[in-house]
Amino acid sequence: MNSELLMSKIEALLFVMGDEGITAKQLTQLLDAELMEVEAALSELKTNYEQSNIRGITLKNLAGTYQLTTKPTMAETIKKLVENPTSNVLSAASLEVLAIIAYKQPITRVEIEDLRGVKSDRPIQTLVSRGLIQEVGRAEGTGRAILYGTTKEFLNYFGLQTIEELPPLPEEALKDDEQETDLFMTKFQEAFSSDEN
Amino acid sequence: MNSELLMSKIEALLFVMGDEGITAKQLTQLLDAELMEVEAALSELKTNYEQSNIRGITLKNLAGTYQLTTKPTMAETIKKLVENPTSNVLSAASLEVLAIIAYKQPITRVEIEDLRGVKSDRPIQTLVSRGLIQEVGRAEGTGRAILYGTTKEFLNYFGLQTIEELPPLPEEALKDDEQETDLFMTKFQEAFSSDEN
Amino acid sequence: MSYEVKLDAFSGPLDLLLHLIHRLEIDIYDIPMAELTAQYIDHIHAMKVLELNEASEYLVMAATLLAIKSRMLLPIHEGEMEEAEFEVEMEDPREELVNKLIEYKKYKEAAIELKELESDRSLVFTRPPSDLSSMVPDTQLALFDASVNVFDMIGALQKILRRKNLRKPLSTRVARQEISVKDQMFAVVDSLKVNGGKTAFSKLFPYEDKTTIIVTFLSILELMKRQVVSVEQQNNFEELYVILDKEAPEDELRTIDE
Repeated sequence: MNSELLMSKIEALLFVMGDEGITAKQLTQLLDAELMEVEAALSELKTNYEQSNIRGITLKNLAGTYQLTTKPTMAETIKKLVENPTSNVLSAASLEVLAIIAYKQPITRVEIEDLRGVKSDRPIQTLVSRGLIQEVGRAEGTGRAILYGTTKEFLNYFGLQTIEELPPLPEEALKDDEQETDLFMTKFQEAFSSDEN
Repeated sequence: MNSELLMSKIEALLFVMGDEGITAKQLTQLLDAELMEVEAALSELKTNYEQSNIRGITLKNLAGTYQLTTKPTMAETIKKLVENPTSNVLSAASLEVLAIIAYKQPITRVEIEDLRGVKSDRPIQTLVSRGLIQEVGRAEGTGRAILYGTTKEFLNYFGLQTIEELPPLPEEALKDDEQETDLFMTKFQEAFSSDEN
Repeated sequence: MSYEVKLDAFSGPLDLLLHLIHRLEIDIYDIPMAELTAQYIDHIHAMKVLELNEASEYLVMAATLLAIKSRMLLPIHEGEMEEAEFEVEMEDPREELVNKLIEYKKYKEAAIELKELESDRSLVFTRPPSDLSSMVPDTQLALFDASVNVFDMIGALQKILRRKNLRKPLSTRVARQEISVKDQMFAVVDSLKVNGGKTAFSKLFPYEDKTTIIVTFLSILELMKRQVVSVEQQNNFEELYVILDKEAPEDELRTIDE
């Protein structure tokens, strides 16, 4: 693969992976390229970001994981985004958390974060303090994590009589993807216990 | 602000906002710049992404907001990350209902069913749960039937900036059709009158 | 004529009629009712698994077609009609159906265009917004726009689902590509050799992720089947031991197709 094409593919992959990032090894598998090629392309990309004045983003290597981030010089600009009440980036996070809780309640923080793929403790806190969600119990097992559910204020806020009035979701949505693996693990364990008897 | 700096700041903001997107107007507020400057910078950024072979990302206007997205040519590479990329496409029935709603909104379920000649409650439910349509009001008269319209997610899902960007309905063809029908009716009447004579 | 017709191939009776009109190369403005009706009825006979509520709609259309057909067959006797009746008879019995078909066809074609847009859009991916919540005071976090409604929540969920689709596979799928059962058979044999040909079953699973554990398990089963290893247990509930029975099984393993 020519190096420009490789760089563009790497940029696209880094971009969609968001804050998770991706390792050079994973890139070699996805791109069917040699590690050396990939590393050369990564380094060239980084130089390109750093040297171009029109780029606001750059490439960061954290513990072997590469990710795109904004340049440190952009910090002031991004701070404005946070301070500006018209930008919806913040309420968007809360709305996502609220939507997950509304449809999957009762649900723990860890499960919410698993679905969203990002830390969610702060949006949860704010939603609790706004009275839209509340603790509705504790999960079984070690840790006894807090289970969250929606409140009467939530219904009030969205003009609903009952939670059943929420428009239904498609059945496959938000289903646990790990079911299949779990099923296998269960069988795996069963097979062993019967072996032992 | 010099235009390179403006472009880099816009790139950083677009990057941070991700699939939430940002409007040109929000950019002017955050960057304390004129709308014309911002629009020029956006257009220059887009040209830069499109013309550079090492870029895997580009700029797109989706549902009225600007977003960074990967280039369509990167699709094959990125789909390697996705388990089953085509599993979520809409069924023919859902697309039909959606087309009717998109062009005739606001519209009631009964009107949709009348047009299609078949019950449509299930596709409507799917479309609501996919976030593509929503209740936009109630029809007057007894029953006060729900009126449906398309959402922002609809625009996003089909890659449109605004609803006006939808391809026009085949009205032209229709006019020809009507003429032909008229012609047909004339001949039909002629046949009858000659019968009469 | 007998051929398989799937119900979900058509999205309703109008769709089926359009299909027949197209296939029979019929002029939509001059439909031969007898032919179309016969074909339509043939088709709904062939559609074996009609769901009850949709079946009724297909049957209503069949009745409509038969009614139109019979009205067209009615002989018109000269002078038998009053003027007023004549006005009514002037209408082509097919007109309403034709208008419906034409109107429906418009949206069916629009749906095809949407399908294309859908497929173009599916080539383009984006990323989740960065998490900036650590930069702001709590009070600002849940500052919803007054117009936020339940449908906005569904929109938010759709975004999560899109991202989740991109997020989940890297850990499972890439990992799956990373090791094959065959590779893992070598790894098991190697670790048995290092441990003098015999090791505790649980020691063969120093892995964190499920996929590797599963692949390792499958590779041990495969090795047992090939009589490269055997498994023994002294007493109930005691540790299982895996024993290497062949000294140099590598050549044999190398011939395995993956």
